[in-house]
Amino acid sequence: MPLYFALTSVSALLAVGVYAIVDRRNPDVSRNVYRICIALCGILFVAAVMPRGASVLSATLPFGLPWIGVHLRIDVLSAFFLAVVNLGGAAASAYAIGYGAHEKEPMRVLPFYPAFLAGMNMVVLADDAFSFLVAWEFMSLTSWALVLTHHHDAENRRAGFVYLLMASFGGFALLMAFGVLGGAGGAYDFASIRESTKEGWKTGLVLALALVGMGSKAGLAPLHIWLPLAHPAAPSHVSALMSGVMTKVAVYGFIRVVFDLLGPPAFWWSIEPMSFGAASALIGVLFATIQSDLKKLLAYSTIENIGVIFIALGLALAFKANGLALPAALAFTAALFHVFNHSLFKSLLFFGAGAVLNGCGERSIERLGGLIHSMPKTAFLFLGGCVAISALPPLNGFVSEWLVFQAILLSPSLPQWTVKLLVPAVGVALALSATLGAGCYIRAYGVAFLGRPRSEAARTAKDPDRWSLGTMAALLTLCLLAGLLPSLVIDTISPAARDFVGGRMPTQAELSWLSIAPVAESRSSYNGLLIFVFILFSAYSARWVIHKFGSSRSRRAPAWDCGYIETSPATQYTGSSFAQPIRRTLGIIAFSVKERLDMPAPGDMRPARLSIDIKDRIFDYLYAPLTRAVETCASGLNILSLLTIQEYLALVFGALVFLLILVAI
Amino acid sequence: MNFLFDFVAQGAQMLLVLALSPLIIGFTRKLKARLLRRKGPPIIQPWRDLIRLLRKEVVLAENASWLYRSAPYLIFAMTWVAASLVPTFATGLMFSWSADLIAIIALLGSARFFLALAGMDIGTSFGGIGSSREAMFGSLAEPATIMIVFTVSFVAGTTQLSEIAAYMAGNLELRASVGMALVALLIVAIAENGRVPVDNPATHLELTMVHEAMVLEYSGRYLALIELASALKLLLYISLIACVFFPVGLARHDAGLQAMAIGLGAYLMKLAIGGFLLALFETSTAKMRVFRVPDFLGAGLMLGLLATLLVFVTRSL
Amino acid sequence: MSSDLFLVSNALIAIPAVAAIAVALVPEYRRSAVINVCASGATFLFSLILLIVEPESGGYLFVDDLNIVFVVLSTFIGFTTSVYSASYIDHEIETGRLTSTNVRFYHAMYQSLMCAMNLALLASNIGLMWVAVEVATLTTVLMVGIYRTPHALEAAWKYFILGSVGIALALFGTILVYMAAEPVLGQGYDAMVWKTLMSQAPQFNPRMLNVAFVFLMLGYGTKVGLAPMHAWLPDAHAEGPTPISAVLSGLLLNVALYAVLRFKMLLTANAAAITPGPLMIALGLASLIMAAFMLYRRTDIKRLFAYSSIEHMGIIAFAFGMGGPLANFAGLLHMTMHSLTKSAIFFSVGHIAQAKGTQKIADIRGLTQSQPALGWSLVAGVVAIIGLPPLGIFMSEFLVVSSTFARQPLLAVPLVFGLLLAFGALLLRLTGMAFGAPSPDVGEVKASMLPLYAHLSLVLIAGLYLPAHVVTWFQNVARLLG
Amino acid sequence: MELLTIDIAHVLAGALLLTSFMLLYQDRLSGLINIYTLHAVILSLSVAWQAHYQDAPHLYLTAAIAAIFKALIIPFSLRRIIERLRIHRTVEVIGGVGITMLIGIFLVALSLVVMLPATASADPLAREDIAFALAIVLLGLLMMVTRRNAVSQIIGFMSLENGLVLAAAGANGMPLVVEISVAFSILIAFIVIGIFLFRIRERFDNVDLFELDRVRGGRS
Repeated sequence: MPLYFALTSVSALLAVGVYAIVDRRNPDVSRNVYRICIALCGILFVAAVMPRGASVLSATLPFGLPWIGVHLRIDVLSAFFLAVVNLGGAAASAYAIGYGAHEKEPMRVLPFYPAFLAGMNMVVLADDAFSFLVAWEFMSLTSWALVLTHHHDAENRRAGFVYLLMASFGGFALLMAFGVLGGAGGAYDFASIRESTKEGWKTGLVLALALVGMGSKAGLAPLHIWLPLAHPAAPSHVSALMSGVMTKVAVYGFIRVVFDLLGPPAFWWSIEPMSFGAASALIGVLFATIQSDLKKLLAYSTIENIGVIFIALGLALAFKANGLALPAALAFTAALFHVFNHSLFKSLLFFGAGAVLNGCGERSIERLGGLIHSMPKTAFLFLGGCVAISALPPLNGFVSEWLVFQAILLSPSLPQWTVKLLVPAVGVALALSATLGAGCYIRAYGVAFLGRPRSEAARTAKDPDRWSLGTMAALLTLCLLAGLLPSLVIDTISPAARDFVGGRMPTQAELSWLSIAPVAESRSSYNGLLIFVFILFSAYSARWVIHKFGSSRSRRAPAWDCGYIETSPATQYTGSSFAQPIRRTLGIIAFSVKERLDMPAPGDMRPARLSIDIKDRIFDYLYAPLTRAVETCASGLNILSLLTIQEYLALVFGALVFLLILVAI
Repeated sequence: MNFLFDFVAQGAQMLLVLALSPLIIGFTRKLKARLLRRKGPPIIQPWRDLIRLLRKEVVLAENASWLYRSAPYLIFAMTWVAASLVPTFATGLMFSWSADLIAIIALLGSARFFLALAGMDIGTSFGGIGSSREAMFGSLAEPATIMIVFTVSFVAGTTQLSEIAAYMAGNLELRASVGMALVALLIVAIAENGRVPVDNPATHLELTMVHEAMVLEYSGRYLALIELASALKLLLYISLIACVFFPVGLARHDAGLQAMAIGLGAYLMKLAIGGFLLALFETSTAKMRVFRVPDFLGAGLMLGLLATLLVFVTRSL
Repeated sequence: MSSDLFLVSNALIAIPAVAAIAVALVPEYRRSAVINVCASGATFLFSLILLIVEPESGGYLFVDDLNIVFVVLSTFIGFTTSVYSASYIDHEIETGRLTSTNVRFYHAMYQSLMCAMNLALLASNIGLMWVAVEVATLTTVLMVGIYRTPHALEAAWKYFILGSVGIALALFGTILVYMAAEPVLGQGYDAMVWKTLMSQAPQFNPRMLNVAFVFLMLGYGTKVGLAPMHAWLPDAHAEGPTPISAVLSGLLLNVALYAVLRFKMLLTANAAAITPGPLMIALGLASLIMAAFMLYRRTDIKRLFAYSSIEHMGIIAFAFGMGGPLANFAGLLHMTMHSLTKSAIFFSVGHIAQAKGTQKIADIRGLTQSQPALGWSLVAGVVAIIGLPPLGIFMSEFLVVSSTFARQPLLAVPLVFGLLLAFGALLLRLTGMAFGAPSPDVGEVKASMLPLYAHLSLVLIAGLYLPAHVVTWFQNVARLLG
Repeated sequence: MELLTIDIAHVLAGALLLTSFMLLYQDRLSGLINIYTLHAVILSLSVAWQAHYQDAPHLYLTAAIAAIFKALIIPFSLRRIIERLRIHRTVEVIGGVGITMLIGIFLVALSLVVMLPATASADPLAREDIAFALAIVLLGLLMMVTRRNAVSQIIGFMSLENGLVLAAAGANGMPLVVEISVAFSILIAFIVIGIFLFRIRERFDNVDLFELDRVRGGRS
């Protein structure tokens, strides 16, 4: 039953896209579209969470690949991801009701937006390789169109190009993976793939291909190159969808293939996801730390979080391979929990960025500042998002990271030395990325929202409309709830863990005081609610005591600042100067920085300049050579189009003679 | 009855750490002065300062925001909660299970987060300097701490401080890994509390300061809260080291008053020793350049990782 | 039964022939355009009858599942193209690029081309097929040269020389096939008729067949546009009138491919002869990768898509070379989809070139803004041709790549490499042409978008849903191809 | 008697091959046309001989077509053309005749190697015919590759088609279809070429294909 709900609403989403084209003259078409999208996402969300008669629902439609048809299926995993997708979808649509009003060319968004939602839902519902890939590529295609919304900007056009190219690269990788899985007979429905037996080399191949394919969509380093270009290019609510939701769909794909279709894992499967995950986490956070473009920064931090998720998945694989059901379940749960969390706070942050963008028409934090005064509500909500994503208690980001750490702490029970020694290293990367992430968001928030406005626009900015604020508030509330009552989330995820890694964490609801204990209370436990209450209690008691016995008087005066009198806001610490220490100490890992200081001689009146140019190593050493190679080959072969007729004849002649010789021998 | 007792014990610990933290500061100052052949202020002096600050009115910069004003309370509260979750004289207190070691570290992290933000709120260059340096130190120190947690919990098989303490007390043995972890933790503690050689709590020389730069604009009760918070942090680290590596005399939560009294005595002893060592160290070293600090902390991180790996070695042998 | 079918299939050849003469006599170009459309439409309708009636062969014509696929496809595209060409030609006359005499000649040639192609597809014996292909070549040569600009003449000349060499090679191959068959089937017609050839193939002299296949592959391969015999194709596409580009890509290449397939079947039937697969795979891959690289340096929009035609012919040849039910099915599907899509693209390209007054890619920018309908349909067409769902080509590429990778992983690698290369090139050009700040229009075009939409919607539908009997029909053909 | 017939056919085919070599060698256009005429005559003779040998009357018809069209009309009109274009005295520069000859020899060898084993079963006359025919086809192609002048390219092409006719004639009892198609195609081909030459005449000073290539003004 839920499946049919889901199907009808997906097709309804497609229909909405058509409606947008038909009704384009109507001034409030965009409101209508987004309203309907909210409703449909709502239905889909309900369909996902509504109790299902059987744990697995499936159906087959007579479309798609003729002799296979479109297989659809909802099991615990796809239900979870359906929920995530449509939660994000509904939020984005609600936000867009207000935000979309500012769109100059709405017709470049409206037809594709619902289609994009439909595509993501279809990926999660699909149960055969063909429809999975169709939905997958359809998702890429529609989001590509959305990335090109502001196509006048050459930067965005490039972003769109790189994005779709990488997407199709990943698509081909998946295609080949499914080719191996489906076999020469072409049995592409997941059911028969599950049954089929796979030899060793094939599993390795499929694993690598799946990692490449899904990773390129999720933004796993070094395939992340497109993500920081494409995500910021789109309108903010779409960026939120792409960063918060689409990457999760990719994670879903990875889980589906590796944990489900590929059969029982071997321990070495875990190595690739873990190492690439760690790399992405570090690279992502380091680049995020040096970004001055708010949306780019968020995009890079998405890469970091994806890294975290893949680390957890890798752990789950390692444990599962060794039949350690409980730790596997812990790691798996951590991964899904982080998926859920990241979809929440990344959407929230992108909405905030969108609000800033609309408020001041400015994406670079270097020209912002003091927004906490001009747009207080947004500032508060954005702060919440920052705390959540920086993995600080008592919000939700911390819980999932904490679970990952707990999983890592169980790694000594792994027999294989490679993994045993790899895990702590991964742990360092994880810890580093977490703390660097915090630093990165201190910088982002501090420069953009605190201090004094660096531009007129920042000074006169206004809070966005009620819809946008409402959406952000709702998301923040969810973050808080997930942080305070993690046990509920964990217990919802447990069935998925049971089905996919063959074990489940102890039911958290049974623990006293709503606290969570991954393994046993004697080993480790955490109680967000209690901590939260403690903090509030002590903060307020302190305040009460001080106001009662101490003074509560205060007066305003110019800032002291060690007695320096500085008038211009330009004297504030900028984003790049904030990032300097990290750039110098840790930057070397990911990028090469050149700082040039041009200091005028004494008496010379011109200002001194510090110019920094940062190079992305991965791009320089991996992608640039590739493009160069293609270019050279292209220009080399281009001679073929400039030959004379008898040279062409000579080609034919040569081919003929060659083949005749072949035949003769 | 039992419940009530636990509750009281927990409350007592909260108040205890609150009361002791300024004293440990005063104690170290006193010792340092003595080591320098000065008389030095009385041990109680920090409390006096705090109380005076609390009585003063606050001077706020013009563009200070609500964040700036609420940050001190948050920072204080978070640090206090964290500090009161570390076993001091007794393990397994009522709420000790509500946060394990990782969570405690993360709580300190949140405190740092808000402190750094508060530093940037006024929009002065010093605040920025302080915050950015704090962010960098933090991003190196916390991983090191996490590594130490790994080591300890690989050994003890838990991240609950009470359990760790119990384990350590239970089987005393010398482990290379644990030793390294201790050294790493010392390094981290020094950095996190902004002591010499990383930062000098006594100086206000602009370009060298980190912590002081962030709180430059604070005054009155806000300053008091922040000072108190940093004092609590110092205390927290000392008692953390004490309870993990020297869990001598720690009482169990159901061990009864007498055991607790012993535990308290032992705890005070440890504090005294810790303070003394700290003073000794600080007087015998000079502050290092800011950009050498990362190497210092990096050493801590490396030690932590090494310790973690060595655990396996000792395990496997 | 057989007789009326015989009548139908005759009609497929007779209608265009008569129409050709009629058009040649009618002076006024609009009327001749109308006749052109009507005749093509009628032919298409008759070809539909072939679908319904159980195919049987008689006389010099021969009908089975294989060539019905081709006949229906080519007559359909012939019909839509004639509709399109009517509006296109109007514009050409207004701008004075063509005179009405030219147009008369053009229409006559168009119909005789239709006639020749149907004959080639339906011919029951290899000699007749050869003659038909030859005629088709000559007519297209004349149409390519119709603008009489130096470029057009050069293109036509190049096409003519390379084409006739190819034809000559094909004839030699045909003779060799006869000589291989003659000892078994005795002298006379039997040794040239498909039916008997196929039935007796196992006894033929294998070495003779091998040599014959080399010649046939190269000869007809020239017309298919496989590398290294492709040189005529881009120029012919770029310099001729756009409807002809559409017909070339959509039909003529298929007809030549049909010939190749027939002889492939002949060889596969003979166990002792070489398996033709590897040769086709090699040529296919060569064309694919060569064309993919060539795409990057194109500055002329029609040449761009001409090279993409080479690329897709490469893919199709590859698929048929792989053989087996999946790959063959994929090949047929890909051929159909490519014909529809590519002609659709050329439809839009023609109007775009007329609107912007140039074929230079660099001077075509921001179409989706200045010419939304044309621009978006170009986007749709290119998205289809680079093999993105939900459009039809994705399905065939899915089947080709996945089945190949399952059987011959090493072969799939260059295939995917080429596909990606082409993807990148076309996407790059598309981004430049469809988006960004628009370049000025020289004149508005009253384009008939109907054929364009018809093709694109067919491709879309096929990408999501193939009717059951089409599938079974394709599967029969795939089985036929072995 | 039997042997004699074979020998004569053999000699004729050989002569045809030899003339192909002469075509390769000849660098003056008018001379080229003369040799082509010779080529056509020998072709018609050998076809006629085939007709006699297979006693297949329709081959006489083919021989006649060859004689009339190729030996008379085509050379005649070609001369007209080259005079009209004022290129009848031009001498082409053919790079490395020696090498071309060597390649030619190699091609003949190749065609023998390919054909003789392939046609092991067929009767001896057909075997030689087809082998020689293949050689002539290849040589014609070679000529097209080596020549730059349009007229000589056409001649190369036609010598190639002569090879085809020889092959067709050699194939025992091959139905009329083929001969007709060949003649037919040659006819049309020739007309088209004529048209083209005129068109090209309008546009260019001579028929040298380099001119055509120069047209390709930097466009691709």
